[in-house]
Amino acid sequence: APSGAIDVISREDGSGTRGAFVELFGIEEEKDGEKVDMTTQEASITNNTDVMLTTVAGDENSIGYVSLGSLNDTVKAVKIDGAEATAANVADDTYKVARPFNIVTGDKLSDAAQDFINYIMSSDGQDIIEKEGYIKVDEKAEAYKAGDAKGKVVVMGSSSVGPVMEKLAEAYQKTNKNITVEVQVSDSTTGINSATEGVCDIGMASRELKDEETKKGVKATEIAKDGIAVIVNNDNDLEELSSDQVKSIFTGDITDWEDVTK
Amino acid sequence: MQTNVSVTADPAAETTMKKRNTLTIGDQLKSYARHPGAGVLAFLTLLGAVITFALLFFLIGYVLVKGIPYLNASLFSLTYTSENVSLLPSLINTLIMTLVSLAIAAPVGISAAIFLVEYAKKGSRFVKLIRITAETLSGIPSIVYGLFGMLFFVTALHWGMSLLSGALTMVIMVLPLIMRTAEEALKSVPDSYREASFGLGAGKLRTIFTIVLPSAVPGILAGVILAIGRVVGETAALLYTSGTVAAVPNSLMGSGRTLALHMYVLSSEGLHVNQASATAVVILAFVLVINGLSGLVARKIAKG
Amino acid sequence: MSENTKISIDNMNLHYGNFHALKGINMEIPEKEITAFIGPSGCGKSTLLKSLNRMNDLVEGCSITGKVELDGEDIYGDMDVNLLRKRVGMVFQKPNPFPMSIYDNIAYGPRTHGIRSKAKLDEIVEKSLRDAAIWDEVKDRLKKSALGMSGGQQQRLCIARALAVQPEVLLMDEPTSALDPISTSKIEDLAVELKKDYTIVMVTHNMQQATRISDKTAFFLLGEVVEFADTDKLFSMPADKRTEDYITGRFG
Amino acid sequence: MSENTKISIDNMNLHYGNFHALKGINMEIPEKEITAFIGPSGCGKSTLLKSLNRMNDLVEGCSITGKVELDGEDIYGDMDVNLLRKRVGMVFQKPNPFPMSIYDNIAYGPRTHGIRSKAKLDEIVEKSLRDAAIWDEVKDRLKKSALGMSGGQQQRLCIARALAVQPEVLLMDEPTSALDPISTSKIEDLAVELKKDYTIVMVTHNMQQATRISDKTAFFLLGEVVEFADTDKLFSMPADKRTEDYITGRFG
Amino acid sequence: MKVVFLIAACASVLAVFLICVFLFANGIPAMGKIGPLKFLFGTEWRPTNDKFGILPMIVASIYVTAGAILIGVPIALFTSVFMARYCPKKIYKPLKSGIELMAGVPSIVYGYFGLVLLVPLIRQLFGGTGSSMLAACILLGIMILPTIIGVTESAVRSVPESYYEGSLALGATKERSIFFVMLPAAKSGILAGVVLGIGRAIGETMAVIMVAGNQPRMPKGLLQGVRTMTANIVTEMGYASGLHREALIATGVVLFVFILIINLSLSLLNRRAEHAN
Ligand SMILES: Nc1ncnc2c1ncn2[C@@H]1O[C@H](COP(=O)(O)OP(=O)(O)OP(=O)(O)O)[C@@H](O)[C@H]1O
Ligand SMILES: Nc1ncnc2c1ncn2[C@@H]1O[C@H](COP(=O)(O)OP(=O)(O)OP(=O)(O)O)[C@@H](O)[C@H]1O
Ligand SMILES: [Mg+2]
Ligand SMILES: [Mg+2]
Ligand SMILES: O=P([O-])([O-])[O-]
Repeated sequence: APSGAIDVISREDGSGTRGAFVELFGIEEEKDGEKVDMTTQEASITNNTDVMLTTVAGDENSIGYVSLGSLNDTVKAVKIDGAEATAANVADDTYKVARPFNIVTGDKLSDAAQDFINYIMSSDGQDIIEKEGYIKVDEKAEAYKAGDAKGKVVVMGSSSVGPVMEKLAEAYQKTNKNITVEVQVSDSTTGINSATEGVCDIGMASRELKDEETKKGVKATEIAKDGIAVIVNNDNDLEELSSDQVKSIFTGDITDWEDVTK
Repeated sequence: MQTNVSVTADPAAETTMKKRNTLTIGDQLKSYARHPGAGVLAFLTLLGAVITFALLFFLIGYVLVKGIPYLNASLFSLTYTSENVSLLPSLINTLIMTLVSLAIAAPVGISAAIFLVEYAKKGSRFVKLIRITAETLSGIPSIVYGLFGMLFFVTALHWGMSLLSGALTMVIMVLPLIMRTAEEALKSVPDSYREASFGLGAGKLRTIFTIVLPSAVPGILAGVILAIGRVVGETAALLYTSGTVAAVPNSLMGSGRTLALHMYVLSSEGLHVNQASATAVVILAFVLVINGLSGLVARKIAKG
Repeated sequence: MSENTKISIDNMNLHYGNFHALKGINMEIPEKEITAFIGPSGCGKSTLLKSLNRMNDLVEGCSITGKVELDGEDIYGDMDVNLLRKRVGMVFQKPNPFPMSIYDNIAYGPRTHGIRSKAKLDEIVEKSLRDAAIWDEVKDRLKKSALGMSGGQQQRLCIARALAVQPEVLLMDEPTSALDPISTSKIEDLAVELKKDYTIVMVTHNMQQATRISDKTAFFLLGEVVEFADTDKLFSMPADKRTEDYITGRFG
Repeated sequence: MSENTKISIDNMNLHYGNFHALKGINMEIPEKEITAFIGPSGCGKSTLLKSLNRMNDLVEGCSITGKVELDGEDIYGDMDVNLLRKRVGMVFQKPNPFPMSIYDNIAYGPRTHGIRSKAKLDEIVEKSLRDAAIWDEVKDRLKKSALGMSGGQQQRLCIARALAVQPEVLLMDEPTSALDPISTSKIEDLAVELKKDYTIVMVTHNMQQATRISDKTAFFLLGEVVEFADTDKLFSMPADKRTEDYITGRFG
Repeated sequence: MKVVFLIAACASVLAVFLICVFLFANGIPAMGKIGPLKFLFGTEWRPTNDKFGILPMIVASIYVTAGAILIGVPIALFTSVFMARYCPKKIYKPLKSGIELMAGVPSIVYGYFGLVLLVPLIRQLFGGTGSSMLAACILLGIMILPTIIGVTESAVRSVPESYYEGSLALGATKERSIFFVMLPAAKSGILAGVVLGIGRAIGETMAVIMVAGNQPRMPKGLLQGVRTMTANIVTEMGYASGLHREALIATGVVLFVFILIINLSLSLLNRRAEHAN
């Protein structure tokens, strides 16, 4: 087992990944009726999955978390309460750490955009989502039937949703040659705002919408679920953590690996 | 001691004689031993240069070692797919972005510098205002440019995420850089050149364009090259203005990602890190080529 | 104003900021003659010379009152300043060739005034360089940079450059101060030659030079013109005690 | 080498790249006298002068063969070049004051050579400025920038600056070419005064000046020393036809 | 034509004006809502709990920029002296294009360079995570090199050679002539370079966030992580909404005011130096 201080790496405040992680491990406390994120102030913060991976891959003492879709063998995902972080385990609820991928639409949706959404929610679309390592939201969807819409669909937003959206768009444009789909990747908030302001047809968000956002007349539709893996360095011989341990580490109650292994 | 000197030098003796006025390294070291202060300064100068170029060497080495193994033909496919993650469209977009933003920023920046140096009264309020605003602009972080560009060009002007929105954002960003360096370059042109030209009856404009500007080209070019560097390397500001579509748009009003953005998008989710490293190599090569070309252009201009 | 006056200066005052550099200057510079300005260092010779083609306009904080007329026209009035400077050419105290080839240095003026023809330019360049007594030294390296020449060569190049626009008046600020006697006497001969067609005003620290070539001489002291008279008269029978002291070296 | 030789030049050749600028120069410059270099423009006067304190080392492609000795020591040998230049000071053709205050311009040299005491520096500054005949003009603005002065004033400042390090030899490249007669004669007087303690080598285009103050004169032509002799003799009975032609102005 | 030049000169004023309007319109109300004092001097930044104190970020930005200047300026100054006065002709061209290339390397490449080489190095030498203020200072110090070198070198080059010769002729060494005559003569150009460098350092984001650790608490030491104002904006802008987003833009306002202050004081300094002449 490693020894020494634990280097906690977390995502930025408000990040969908962090939101889900904090909620599911109970790293938040109720205070005056509001939920307070209790992540330790000592945690290094990054807003970039690759930086998270590179840092954990380089630092033996570190621990962090990434989207299941981005997990690779430069780091090691630990089991949580005995469950391995796999898409199957998320789908059947044995692995509980997951968050939604949403698309955001305004009230005036073009036919083309509607057609693309139909595709995403069809069995064809859902299969692609599964193939890319994310979790379907609709097991019993029907196959896609092409409509007669034409034109361009602009999809904008979350960089976490981006890669799978790109796959969806490519497959869709093969079946429906009349429509071009443009995927703009930035971040969830930009996606939501752009959809609100009509800069794009479909926004992408890797978090739930805030009330003040839905008030402006957009609605979110969940198209997939994304598991979140807790990762440590490959040289760390730790295989498993309990959710309480994860919570203690991320709230700063445990600061040394020695205290984890005993 | 009335020496009327004979002048004929023996050419043979001459050729065999050693050139006397070159300092060998030994002489130099001896001189530094006599003047330790000078020796220290010389050492620091050399040390500074060694550090800079060692860093450069490591940086380039790092990029090449990480990137070259992953350079392959599919990275240069005509169109981008999520399989080949081709960088060719981004490369072309980068070229367009650089050209468009410089085509606007360079004339504006140089003209502004001309105004400040050749027309404005030295030390006038207006000059100070412009200088301070320019310096302020140069200190604004690129993310703020990005947000501004998004709210102003993309949303308020309804240009959407487009190369034009991105390019204009870049113009604002590099303008102070070009202005400041051009101003310095113009100031360093000796006044005697201007006097001579005016004395021949040349007007202000002619003096500026035929005498002052050509003498200032190297300095101005340094600024332009820095500006190119910033445009090519920019991500934060372009993410929100030019967008990240991985294709060459039909017009400036379409969205497209530059190489740096391409690299950013590829790496951010940790999915195509190797291709991102390869992209870094291409960016370096791109910058090298652009710098080389602008050097050529400058020489052309300086010559006439 | 007498018949043959080219430039007439009427109660002219010049300040650099608060410094009163020229005080109540009155002078009539005759056409097609050589007028010399002499006087100790800092007395304002260069300053007055520069006012004659408005080169002082470039100096910040420089203010001028009074009148300067060229052929009866007020040069600080409506006149186009570039045309004025074409008509009133100038050679400076410090040689200031442009950082271009020797050829381009000379051709710059003519080009400025619209001459484009290669043949014509070639002709002007050769003639100007010959007139400035430097043609033989540079004819084989016309395309080389002018900055690689010796001080004396550079100054003669500048004279050639001024001649190339064929001015009516030629202002020279100690034009031979960087030259050896041979080039100097060539330039002096040239000046005498040129005065057939041109009006020449020359600042010089060399009284012999003034005596040798000038028709009229003005003696300056502390921003004033102490005496302005025919050169012969000024040097033989100075009207003012200060002039006498100065020219006999009993001064300072 | 005669007893009182300060600088001895022995078969010295200098090339700028392929251009043979100085050809087989032999010369013995006597101590505590004034030696003048005369000759037409471009003949190599400045070049030889600069070789005496190794300022030509800076020119790329300049190569020197032969020997130059200062007090019998080879200056192109082991000698520390900075010390050489302290001992052999220089005043240039174009005035080149530093962009600092007048005071700092003068104090720069002494400070370079280790003088820190304010009182001592004040003294040196005043003395040097007085010696260069410019003290009265600048004493009230010692803290002002030296760049605001007139050409003549600048040159005298540069002379003062050179004097401030108390050199043994003073090289002057047409030091008075930008000066009026009064300052010139002051400088000439000063030179005569200084030769009690210093060796002076001076390039001049002014033969009168050479006659007035120099003890020996060297006449240069096309990179060669045509004649080097006592000034009286050289101007009264030149041994070489070319010298005669030159000094009588029958030349070129 | 003068008018054309004038209009061009006004372009930057216009741009600053527009940016001001946008920044202030979005940022000032947020400051009001949070309370200006709480915002500027609060030491806690917990957006999910509506705590928006940016003092830690302000302090971090100052530290990191100062560190970068301390590291970068001397190296850059010496390098530009080397380039202008020492560099052998033969290797000048490649070195020069090397520096230009350095200016063209995108920040994220610097970021990865720092993340992969610098951070582990610091971790091994000094312990800790390596993602630290020190890493940020060094990385920024490197990144501002080409900017400063470019401007300073041309400033040094534009000093008339006659100054150099005049100094040598007084028996000063090459080094004394360069450092005590030429550099002072190039002062305004050098200062311009440093200001550009400060601008680049304080405004840099993409690289800093990869190596600085980004903890939003008061800086604790060279080897501990810090979050600069720019990092604060960039990291959280992506997900922020509502007041959180406005607070980030308000951070931009503070940054902007900062840069104004730096520029004003530097131009004051410059003017004083000019007066002294
Ligand atoms: N641009 C300027 N600003 C302020 N004062 C100046 C300026 N130019 C010259 N002066 C001052 O005006 C006076 C006259 O200068 P000017 O150059 O006309 O003298 P000069 O007679 O030509 O002297 P010299 O023979 O040394 O060239 C001097 O005292 C000088 O210091
Ligand atoms: N740096 C240099 N590179 C090449 N040639 C040079 C250089 N300096 C001088 N020359 C040439 O060497 C010759 C002698 O120049 P030098 O300056 O010594 O002449 P000079 O006798 O001082 O003339 P002047 O009276 O005009 O100052 C000239 O032909 C000149 O063109
Ligand atoms: Mg004058
Ligand atoms: Mg000479
Ligand atoms: O981190 P994002 O999913 O908002 O790009």
